[in-house]
Amino acid sequence: MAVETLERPPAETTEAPVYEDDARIVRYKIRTGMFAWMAHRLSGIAIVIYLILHVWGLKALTDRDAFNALIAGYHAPIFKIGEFLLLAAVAYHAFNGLRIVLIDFLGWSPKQKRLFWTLAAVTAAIIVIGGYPSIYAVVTYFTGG
Amino acid sequence: MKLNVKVRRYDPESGKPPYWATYEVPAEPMDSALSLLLHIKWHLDGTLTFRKSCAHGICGSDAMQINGENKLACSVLVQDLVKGDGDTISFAPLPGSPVIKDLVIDQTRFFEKYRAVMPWLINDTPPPERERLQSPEEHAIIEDATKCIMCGACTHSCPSTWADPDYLGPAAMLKAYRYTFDSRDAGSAQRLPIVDSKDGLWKCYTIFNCVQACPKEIDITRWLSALKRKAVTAQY
Amino acid sequence: MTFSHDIVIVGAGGAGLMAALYAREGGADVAVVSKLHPLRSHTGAAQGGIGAALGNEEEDHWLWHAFDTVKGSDYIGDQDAIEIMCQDAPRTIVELEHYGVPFSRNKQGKISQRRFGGHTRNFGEAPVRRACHAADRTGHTILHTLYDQCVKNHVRFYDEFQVLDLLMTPDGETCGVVAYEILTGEIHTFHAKIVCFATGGYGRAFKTTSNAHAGTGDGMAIVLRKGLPLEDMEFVQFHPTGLYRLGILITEGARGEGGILRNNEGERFMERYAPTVKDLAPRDLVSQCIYKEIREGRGINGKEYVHLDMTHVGEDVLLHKLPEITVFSRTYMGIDPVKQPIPVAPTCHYAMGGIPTDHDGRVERAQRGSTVPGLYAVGECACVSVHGANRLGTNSLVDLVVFGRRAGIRMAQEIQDRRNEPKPLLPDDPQKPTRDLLDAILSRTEGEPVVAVRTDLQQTMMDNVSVFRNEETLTQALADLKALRERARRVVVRDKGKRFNTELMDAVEIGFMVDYAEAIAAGAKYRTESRGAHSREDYPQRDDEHWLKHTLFYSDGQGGYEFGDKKVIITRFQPKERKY
Amino acid sequence: MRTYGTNRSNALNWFLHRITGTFLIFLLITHFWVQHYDAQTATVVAQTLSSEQIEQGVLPEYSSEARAAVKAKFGPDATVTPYDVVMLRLADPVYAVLWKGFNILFLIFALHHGFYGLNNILSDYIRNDMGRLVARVLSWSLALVLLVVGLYAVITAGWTY
Ligand SMILES: Cc1cc2nc3c(=O)[nH]c(=O)nc-3n(C[C@H](O)[C@H](O)[C@H](O)COP(=O)(O)OP(=O)(O)OC[C@H]3O[C@@H](n4cnc5c(N)ncnc54)[C@H](O)[C@@H]3O)c2cc1C
Ligand code: HEM
Ligand code: SF4
Ligand code: F3S
Ligand code: FES
Repeated sequence: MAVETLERPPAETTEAPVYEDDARIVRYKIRTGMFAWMAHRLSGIAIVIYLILHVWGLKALTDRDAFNALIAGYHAPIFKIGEFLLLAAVAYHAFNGLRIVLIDFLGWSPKQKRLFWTLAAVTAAIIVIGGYPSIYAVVTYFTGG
Repeated sequence: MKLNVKVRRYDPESGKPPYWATYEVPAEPMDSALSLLLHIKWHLDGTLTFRKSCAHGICGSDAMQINGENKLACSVLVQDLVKGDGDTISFAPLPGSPVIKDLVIDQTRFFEKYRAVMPWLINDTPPPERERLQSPEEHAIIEDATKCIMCGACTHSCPSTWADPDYLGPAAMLKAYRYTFDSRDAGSAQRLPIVDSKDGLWKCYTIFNCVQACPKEIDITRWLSALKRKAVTAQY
Repeated sequence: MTFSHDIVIVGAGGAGLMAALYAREGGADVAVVSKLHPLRSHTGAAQGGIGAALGNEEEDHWLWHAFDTVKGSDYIGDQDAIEIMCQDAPRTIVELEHYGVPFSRNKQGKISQRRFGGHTRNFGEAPVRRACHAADRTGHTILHTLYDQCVKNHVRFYDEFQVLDLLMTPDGETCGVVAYEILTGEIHTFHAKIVCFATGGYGRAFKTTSNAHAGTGDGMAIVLRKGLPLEDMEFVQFHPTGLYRLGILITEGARGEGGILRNNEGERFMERYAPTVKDLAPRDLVSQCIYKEIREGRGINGKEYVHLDMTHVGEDVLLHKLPEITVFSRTYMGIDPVKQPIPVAPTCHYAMGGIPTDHDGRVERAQRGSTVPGLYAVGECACVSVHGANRLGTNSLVDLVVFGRRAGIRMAQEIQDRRNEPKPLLPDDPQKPTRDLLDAILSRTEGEPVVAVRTDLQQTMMDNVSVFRNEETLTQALADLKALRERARRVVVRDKGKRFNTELMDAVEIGFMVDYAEAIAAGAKYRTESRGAHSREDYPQRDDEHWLKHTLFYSDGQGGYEFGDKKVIITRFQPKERKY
Repeated sequence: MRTYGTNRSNALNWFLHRITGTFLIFLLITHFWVQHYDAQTATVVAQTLSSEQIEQGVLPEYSSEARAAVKAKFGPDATVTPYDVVMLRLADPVYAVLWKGFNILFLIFALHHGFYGLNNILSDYIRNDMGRLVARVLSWSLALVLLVVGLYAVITAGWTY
């Protein structure tokens, strides 16, 4: 004989809430976690775009001249800078991805801030060392060395 | 000292769009942020509206955005917000829910999500004569999560909720954790499918804004990760 | 709008939710109307524990618990009710555990228990571990678990609806309430067979209090305005250890875990006043002792506080058993209790008095048995009376859950019995008095703001009606209240809108506050003895010959009032001198 | 009241996303090393060409190791273009299979990981179910096209040398 109160008209409030389209992105103080995520998301998108172009470019692999021309194109200064940015994006994305995996799989959440700074340092080192050739090439090109 | 208190005001009845109002409020370093609002309400402008009750961080009424971050107004002191005389403190409603008036938000959706995760102990075996036993170790697994006061600071600080209002959000899923990992609970089979869905766990991108905002210093992400692992292993 | 339910429960704290849950499980259609969202209720603030003779840690017996409660009440608690409470407590707490309350556990996996003021073994021999707890957030975990269960059982919640009036038929039968929906500013009628008040305490009438801003005693005032009495209002509990100036509570559990009170000489002064239980003496005594120390110049730095010393109990205990109060001290006082003593002073904490009820929560209009049809009250706003002149720590939560449960079961039964009867008819235009009241406030443009009246009310209550009282201060208080009543009727609000107008509700609440403050002051003046928390300097002795009775306060709402008496029920424990 | 969480489990996809991510770290390191830094096999060298040079068909200069290796493989007259350096790796049948296997794996992982991630983002910011469906279909179609293109390129590479 229990009464089903759920069948009565809704009454949390008599005024039904209206959900305007709330802002999707909100101004909020940026701390490590949110920075890490924003950068991860942006780098992820950047790499996907690169991936699309890159795989599309692979079509040239079947044609000697086309492939050579493609690679030559990659040696323009603008592409050298792009190459560096790609490295930075990938290195950051990879290491932050690792951080996320460690947090989710090994429960390292209490150490997340330390983890962030440690991996940031490693990432910076890799970007500097790995990116040196590209930067060197661009710099010598512009300084006419 | 004297502070400039900036408050995000909005009264839909007035037909005016939201605006920032600034009040000059006397304050001591050890005053809570809530006492600034009370001063305005009582002495400067009675129309300023916000929720409050316990005044010491246990009822969860007065979560709001203070200086750009979600906090409980009664649990944060002036000295932790400003350096000195003439500085500015800003108050805005929690972001990501409709505003009813000034700092008061509509929490209907927040509590709908709470209800969605079956936030109660599920155990159909007849209870024993006395209490169900639970070792201190088993209790420790959920203790942190039981501190939650449902203030909403976390869910409204999560960029994933701002982007997708249907995301269950940290507060609701922490409740799911609290019951799923309770050694007395036998409801995983019912509760996990709810959090293991497009609205659930997988929209947590370990952003940690929730942990940063939580006035009870609950390591929410840690418990959500545990719930994620449980959801994954439950698939096999 | 008119909402119709079998049972309408006003207030969603521990008492309201407990009643709702059991009434719902008994099959009734239950609505809970609360001015705060249920989880914001002040039950969430209860820290230290809930007492029950579970005997998980050491031998214990419900009769010992009953004895302690009777003695704590200074022999004015009704012993039949106390026996029911202490006998029912263990099973009720086990039920709470089954509902999922995450109690702290001992090594055997049972509910952990600790010492608390006034709780003793074998009729007063030594402190006993009786307070079941969840660290120092016992009330919070109970409140949340009960809410979870109510949601599960589809109890209907009307959140942020403030009840302003009780509806009765001309024959004095309860038929509903009138509530103001804070979100929309609309007035609604709730039509019901049974109304149950669970609106909590009134601490906000005092300047220093551990109670929430919402603790404005609305339920008591509403009932009083209907010509019904309030019982034993003179007994106001001051908790000994509120944070200095703020009044935020430091649970008695702190002393249960070994904390010591010291004066400016570093002396453990409670040893002098209560040699057996020392710092774990009941609250009335400790608060009075603290005030005596302060008056005799032994307050710290000549100020009005003493020290609660936790430095010897160790960081481990503080962080694991008393985490919340450790955080409070750090946040609000900038003090680390591991290293420094905490500045504390008595703070207004609990209403022993309230709406008189029987063991099942049924409200009585005069003598025992004179129940008001369809009206119930439970929790702090009610007076069963199990706390008498002084409540023991942990006994309030027990009161809420035991009598909340009993009322819930009883209400469901009553609905069953009356299922073929229609609801009593609503009066014509039931909302009129409420609408008039609100319109009067909203249309006023000249007058004082609410805060002026409230501040003066809190000040006079604090100065004249707190731990020590005498003829002179009480006369002063009553005179002040007379003036305040007039002022409260002329307050003006700036917010004239309909939407979430909390200022308007503040203005209504100040009217309530004056009404029950008068009951407190008048009751204190009437009772010319000292008993429990009621300490008259001009009548320092307990006077069983004249005053071993309850007082019932009736008011005409215009400053005129009268008293009735009610017998105290004594079963096993004859009144004795109270020594600790 | 809206109902939440009524869809089927997403746990496996989420888990795979992390697994592919973790594998990608190793795959990427190898990929980058071979393409950029290994003196013998790097198709990409740290040399910048101006646009005129590119128009004139100038090709980057390879390291002496790379040149020696190409000449050793394809005879002393062989020119050393990026294409030849790639083919160097594919000429040895054993290595060719290994490299092709590697690249196929890399391709699949990167595409799954990248497009799953992209879908996450899209479903965050697109709120209606129809929009989400359209975005999902479009993005996975693109992924499929890329998979075909990529597989074709990787598998057929070296056949015509
Ligand atoms: C800081 C503190 C610590 C405590 N610690 C302990 C302890 O350790 N052990 C113990 O036993 N006791 C303790 N107590 C006492 C105990 O917590 C309270 O007595 C008890 O919680 C009161 O519960 P309640 O359900 O009666 O009221 P509350 O929990 O106060 O709830 C009142 C409800 O009524 C509603 N309400 C009020 N007015 C209206 C209205 N006009 N219309 C609609 N709704 C209304 C409110 O919204 C609220 O939901 C403590 C009290 C305090 C203040
Ligand atoms: C190098 C090793 C990589 C690792 C360890 C890695 C790890 C991760 C992880 C763990 C996520 C999930 C983030 C989240 O859900 O919060 C992620 C997201 C993503 N990854 Fe990767 N990834 C790697 C490489 C790549 C590559 C090569 C691409 C591009 C093709 C890519 C594109 C993306 C995209 C688009 C997202 C979605 C971002 C988001 O949801 O915010 N990742 N990555
Ligand atoms: S988890 Fe923390 S922030 Fe979130 S609702 Fe609970 S207490 Fe508030
Ligand atoms: S901020 Fe949001 S994304 Fe996860 S870690 Fe917290 S819920
Ligand atoms: S007022 Fe209760 S949490 Fe701040």
